[in-house]
Amino acid sequence: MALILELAVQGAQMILVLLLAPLLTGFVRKVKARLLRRQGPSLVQPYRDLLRLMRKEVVLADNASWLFRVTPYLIFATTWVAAALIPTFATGLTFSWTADLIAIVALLGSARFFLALAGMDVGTSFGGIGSSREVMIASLAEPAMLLIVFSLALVAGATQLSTVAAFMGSPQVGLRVSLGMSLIALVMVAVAENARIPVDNPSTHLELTMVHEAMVLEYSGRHLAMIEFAAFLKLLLYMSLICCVFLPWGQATAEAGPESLAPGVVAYIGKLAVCGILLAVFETAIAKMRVFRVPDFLGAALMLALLGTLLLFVSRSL
Amino acid sequence: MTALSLDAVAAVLLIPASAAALLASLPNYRISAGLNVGASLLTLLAAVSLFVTDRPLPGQYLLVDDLNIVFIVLNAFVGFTTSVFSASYIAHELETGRLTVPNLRFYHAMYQIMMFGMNLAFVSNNIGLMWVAVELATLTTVLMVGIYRTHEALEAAWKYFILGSVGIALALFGTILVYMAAQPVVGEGTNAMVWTVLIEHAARFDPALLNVAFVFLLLGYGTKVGLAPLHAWLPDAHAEGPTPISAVLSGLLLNVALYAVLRFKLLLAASPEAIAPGPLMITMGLTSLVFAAFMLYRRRDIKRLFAYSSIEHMGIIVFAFGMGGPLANFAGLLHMVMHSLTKSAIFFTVGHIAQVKGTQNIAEIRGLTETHPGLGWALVIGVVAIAGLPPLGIFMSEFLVVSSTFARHPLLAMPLVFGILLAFGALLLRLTGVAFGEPRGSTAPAEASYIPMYSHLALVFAAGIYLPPSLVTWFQHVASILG
Amino acid sequence: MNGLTFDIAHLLAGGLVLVSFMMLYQDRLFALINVFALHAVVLALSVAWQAYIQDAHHLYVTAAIALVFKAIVIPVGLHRIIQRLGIHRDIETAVGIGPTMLGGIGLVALSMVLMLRVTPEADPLAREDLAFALSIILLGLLVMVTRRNAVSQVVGFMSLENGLVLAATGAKGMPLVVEISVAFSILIAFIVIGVFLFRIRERFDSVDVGALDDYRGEHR
Amino acid sequence: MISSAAVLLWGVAALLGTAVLAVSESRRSGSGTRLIYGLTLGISAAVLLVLASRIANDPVTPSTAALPLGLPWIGAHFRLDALSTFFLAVVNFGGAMASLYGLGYGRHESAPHRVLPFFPAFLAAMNLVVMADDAFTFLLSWEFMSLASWALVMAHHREQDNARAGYIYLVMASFGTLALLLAFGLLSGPGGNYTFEAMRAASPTPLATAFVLALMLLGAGSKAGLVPLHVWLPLAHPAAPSHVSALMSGVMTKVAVYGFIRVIFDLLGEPAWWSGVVVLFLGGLTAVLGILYALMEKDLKRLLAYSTIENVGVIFVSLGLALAFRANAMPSAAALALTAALFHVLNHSFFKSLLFFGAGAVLTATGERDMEKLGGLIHRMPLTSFAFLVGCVAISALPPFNGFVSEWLAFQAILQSPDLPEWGLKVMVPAVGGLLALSAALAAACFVKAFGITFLGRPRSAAVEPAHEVDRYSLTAMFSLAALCLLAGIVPGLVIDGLSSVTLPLIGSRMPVQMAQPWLSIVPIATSRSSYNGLLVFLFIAFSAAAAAYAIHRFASHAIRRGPAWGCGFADVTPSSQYTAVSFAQPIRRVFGTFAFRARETVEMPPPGQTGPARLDVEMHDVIWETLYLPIGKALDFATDHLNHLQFLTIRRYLTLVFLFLVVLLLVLALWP
Repeated sequence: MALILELAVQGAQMILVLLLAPLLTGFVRKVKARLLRRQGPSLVQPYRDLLRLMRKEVVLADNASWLFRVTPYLIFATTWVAAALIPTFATGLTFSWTADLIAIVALLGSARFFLALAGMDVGTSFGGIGSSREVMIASLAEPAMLLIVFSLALVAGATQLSTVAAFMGSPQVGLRVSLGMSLIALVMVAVAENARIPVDNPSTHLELTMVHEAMVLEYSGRHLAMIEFAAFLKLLLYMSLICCVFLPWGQATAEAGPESLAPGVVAYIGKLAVCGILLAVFETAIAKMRVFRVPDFLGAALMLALLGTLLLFVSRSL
Repeated sequence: MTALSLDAVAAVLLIPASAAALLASLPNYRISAGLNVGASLLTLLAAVSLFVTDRPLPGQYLLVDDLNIVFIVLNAFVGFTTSVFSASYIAHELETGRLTVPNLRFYHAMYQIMMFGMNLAFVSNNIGLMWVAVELATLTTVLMVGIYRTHEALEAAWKYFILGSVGIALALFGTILVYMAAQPVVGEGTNAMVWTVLIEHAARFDPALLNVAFVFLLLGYGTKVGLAPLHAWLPDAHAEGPTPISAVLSGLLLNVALYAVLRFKLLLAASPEAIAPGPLMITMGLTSLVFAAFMLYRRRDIKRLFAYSSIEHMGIIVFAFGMGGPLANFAGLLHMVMHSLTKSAIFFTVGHIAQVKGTQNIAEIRGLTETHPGLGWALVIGVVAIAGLPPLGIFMSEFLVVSSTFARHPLLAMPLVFGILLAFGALLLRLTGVAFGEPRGSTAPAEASYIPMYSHLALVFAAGIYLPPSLVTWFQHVASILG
Repeated sequence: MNGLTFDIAHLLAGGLVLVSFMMLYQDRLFALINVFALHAVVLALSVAWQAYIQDAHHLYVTAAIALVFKAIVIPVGLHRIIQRLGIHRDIETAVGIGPTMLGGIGLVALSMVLMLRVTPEADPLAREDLAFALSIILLGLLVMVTRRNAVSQVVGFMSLENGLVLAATGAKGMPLVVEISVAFSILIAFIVIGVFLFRIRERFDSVDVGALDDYRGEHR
Repeated sequence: MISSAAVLLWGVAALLGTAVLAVSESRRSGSGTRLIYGLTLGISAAVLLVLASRIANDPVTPSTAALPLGLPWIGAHFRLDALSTFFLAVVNFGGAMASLYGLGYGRHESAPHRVLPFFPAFLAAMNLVVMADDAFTFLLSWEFMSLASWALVMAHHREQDNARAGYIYLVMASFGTLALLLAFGLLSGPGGNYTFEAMRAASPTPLATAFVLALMLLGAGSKAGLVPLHVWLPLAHPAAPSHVSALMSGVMTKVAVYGFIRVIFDLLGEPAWWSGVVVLFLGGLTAVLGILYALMEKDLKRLLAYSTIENVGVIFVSLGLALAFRANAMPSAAALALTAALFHVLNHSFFKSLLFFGAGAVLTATGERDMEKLGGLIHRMPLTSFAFLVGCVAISALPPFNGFVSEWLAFQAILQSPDLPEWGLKVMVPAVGGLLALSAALAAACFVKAFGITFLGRPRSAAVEPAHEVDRYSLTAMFSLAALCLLAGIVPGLVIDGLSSVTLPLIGSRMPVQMAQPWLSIVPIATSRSSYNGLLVFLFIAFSAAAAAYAIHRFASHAIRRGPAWGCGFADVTPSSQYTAVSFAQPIRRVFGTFAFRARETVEMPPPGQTGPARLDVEMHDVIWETLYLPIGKALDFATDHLNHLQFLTIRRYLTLVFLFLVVLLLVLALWP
């Protein structure tokens, strides 16, 4: 019985992230439009886009290989799994011990790996641009992310997200400089990973500045749908990660039982909304930077994370 | 029984001597070449028989003990293989007209006289006699080095002769000094020059005299060992003489001189107040090693290259004996034997290579393993062996020398390792040039006798893997004698 | 032994050293050879004296060898060679005469110091002899080192051998093997050198070693 | 009952026999090749069976054997304990795979008589190194291993580069051997106790311990390719035939690691805490620099060789952690770190062999190693490219493949480090963790480049046109390796439990039993802290991908239209407009190149309106080579030039030398007290 319930909860979370992801993106877009005093597309526009793309035929480049066609599903699958493994509204899910934070980062890494390959498959210069820049950004973002993981793990004594969340929720965590640093670093990494302004502009199609869009330039129809969906999921994933680690309140715990689930969901959606608004404001406030300023941006994140970790190492010994 | 073994000793001396006389009278070079081989073989058999027959008591002039049997047998063996090699070598020299038939008559006679001299040096129990023998061997080699009568050959022989005779003189003075030191203790007359007597009473000899004597002996015989800075004659003599002589020089004559040095080292070690010979030998050894290693890099003549490598290895051997102690002495002996075998094998190979390619210039020899696999791979194995790579014999001795030295005097091991590595780099550099790469020069098939070189290399290989216990105990015993 | 015999032996040995010094400042080949002849004569005398005081008769043989070969045969032979080869008659020195002499004095001092450390119970005459012999040897080497002509080098070498003979005869009761060997080696030396001179004569215009050095095995 | 060590010795003997046989067989290229590689395959497989039985029954209790060879008064000792069993398994599995691959690949060999005799000898030597139980046997086999591999590097000796590579390789190798020789000299002491038992028993002074560590880093490090002793590796490994390159990169470097572990963890006894710092620093440096070099490389095989350097760095980082923990009496953490290192050894031997096999396949198909001339091979060699892709994913440490597991374990070990007391370690460890993460990310970038440029896109030269799929032997080898990469990734618990028998004797501790965990997940310390389940991750990905695909094909349109690629309005016809290996690496070069390679880019733009081509020049320096190795060469030249005058003195001058030497010695005597 309990097992079934847990499985149900796990399943519910997987479905939930699937459902929420486009909505979140729609919400961010809406808020941005509002901030610019535009009407903006409706909240459900992303769903419509996905469906439309599904229905369209796929135009494949002449020398696109099997890899090109498999990639969208792989990306979608890995991102989805990663997203499903993050405690969103409830901690201590059945399969939460399947992968810790490092593994989740690595999962996203494999998604990126295949996306970059797909960008190079067709053999146009734009795919190349996108892939090479993407791996450059990743080569800085991933270490930063892992250092953040280190400092979290050092505070919570675990890389297991449920444990981390539980610990961060508990009073003994207190207020720490290093945590602040890792929060900032995490936000910067999230921005870079999700190809948001100022690192990249999801809505641009100006070839020389785009990174993510350049890689998926050749995709169309259902393949593009998969990739877009993966992108939505990724945004959601990072937001829920930030929420789970830094605003861990109101999450339902395994022992709290089913009745605590509903408030958990509500709290979760609330947190997402807050983050979405913040993101929108942030993006409207600043301008996109040149591609080769990105390393400095991420380098700063890396340094912050490393500093945070070092501070922790030192403070642990005091 | 004793009579028999006396005969064995006598045979070791008489066979070469009589063969020399016979060869001098024989005009036909083919017969004399064969006779040369035969005589050397007989000498070898006689030498081996020294093992089985029990030894004669040390007389006033002759002595057979554990130490010199090793040298004698090695000497006879390499002498034999070299004679086999030279038989096939000189034939080609005649064709190319570098040598004439009378030359060969002289050559063969000298060869046997030289063997006689070296054997005599080994078995002599009398330091005066030993001196005479060493000089005899030296002078014969001088004449053989000059045999081609080219400018270079003459000049090399001249250089060898002048430096050699100075060495002669210094060694003689050293010998006289030893006599002077012995005379008050032992009393006048021949006894004061008899080795076995000397070593008994060495403790009571005048240390100051012994010190001076050792300096002169070390310089005198060290000149023939080819220790830097007394080495100058060695490279040219190796490079310009006939290759069999180069092989004998590197493989044997250096050992003869080394043997003499060792004898006197023992004498000095037996006298407590005298200076310790070790440091001096260690210094000279290291100097020769490092110096030769540096010199290897700039060589253009392949025979001169390996001549310098001989200097390097003599340096290692002298260093090992200078270090002393059972391990180092064992290593020194082993290294000496291995070096003789390997280096003579290398010279056999090089001789044929030079004949095939018509040049000794390294730059003009390329890709031997393509054009002449037999010679090329022999050279590769030989150089690999001489560079101290396993699984060949020299690796074992270098292993022992280096590790024991580092355990005892780490600072001494540094220059040793440095020199070895330096020499390795140079030899390998030349080897890659000569044995590999785009073939260059004549590709005519070589009419070479592969047996001598490959038999040597096989021995070296076997020794690198497995040393028969009897030999080991023998060497250990000798090492303990050497203190 | 009484003082007189000792003094005579001392005198002769010292004279030998003196003659070695004379060799150092010769600048003509003939003069050098003549001085060498003198050297040999003095050597013969001292050897003979040694033979007398040790009454070791075999030493007379050595004295005779020294006299005949070194004082007569070899100088004459060298004269011949010089004329035959038309070698220019003056000696090219590598180091100036003056410094050479100074060096020579230093060498003599060195050999004295070395030999005087020998424990005195060794027969004093022997010690003196050794000291002188060592200095003669070193001086001979010095001649070889500071002279450029082959002939003068040969001469220097032979004076070195003289030193050896002196030492050998000074050594009481040293068996005949030594003298023979010395004579033997000198003989060999001379023959071989002669052979070489001829071969070299065939090919070069002088026996100046410098000319040979142009035919070094490896050319720069 | 014959001891398993003795059995393995028979295997070695068989290999050597094969080598001798090969000398005659190699002339008949076709059948000879098949015979020799068949034999080596059989022998390695047999040895693997012996090892398997040993692992199954009792891997811990050592089995020894001795032969009356080698140093006479010591003899040749061989010992088979858990550690050597593990490494023997690695060696022989690599050997078996290389032989299998060689069955097909060897047929294209131009000079079989220069490969066949040395291949079995090489295998035999590596086996001997791992089994050796006394210093002499160890060093003899070690140097023999170098020698055999050198001969294989020189197989195609007509190319100048190969000759140079061989030269540098063997010089560096014997430098390393001399360093090891000195280390053993210290361990054995003046008595000359060269057996490992005696060394275990002996307790060296702290100073000696420090020296031994330094010498081992020089000796084993130079063989493993530790920066800055790595210079020979990217020259030598690619020069050999590809299956040999696979052996050298995938296995020989591991033998070097074995040597390091054997001496430092087994023979030397308690390490000082700072030894961990040194090893960590070198490892981190090696990892990052190695992968950066690889990124800048455009020769496929050299890229792989450089990535080998990176992986060696990763291994040494874990070893350094193990040392640090061991020095501070944290056995469980030390066991974790050591397990991570050994696991990575295994993984790297898998995927590096696989990748080199793939490179070899490309080489045989196109005759090109230069990626700038390749491209689009995925259409012509689909199977090879699939196997190669698996290798790339695995080596990029991406789940659910094996590469990720070992890196994950290493990170877990790093997370244990805050309890370390020393400040040096406190500062060093997180920094090294950052370096490790950086190298992992860069590795992903590097292999995106390797695969993308070689197999994807459009052909960049005519060399690709004739390319076709390789023979079945090669494919079998590649696919079995690929399968193992996945297998070790999804059931890592099996491997970890196997490794516990190795760490137990060395560290005195082990990781918790993994196979007992539910759902085959692995747990370094405790589930609450961290756990990973490759199997489930794999299943989830498979499931969700399948679900998505099903949904799509159920509900979405199936229409597909092929058309020209969209070039944003600029229809480019020439493949040369694609990104090349160099241009792909350009952004990363911009970021790291300036300090790692002193890279400088100069762009010459034609003035506006003119149609002349623009020029982009990139100038890069191999900093280590130029600052460390060139000066040595210069110094050598200088010294030899000046000493060489001594060959050209006149006789009189030589006499002067003798004379002066005599006088000096006499003076010394005169002044002697």
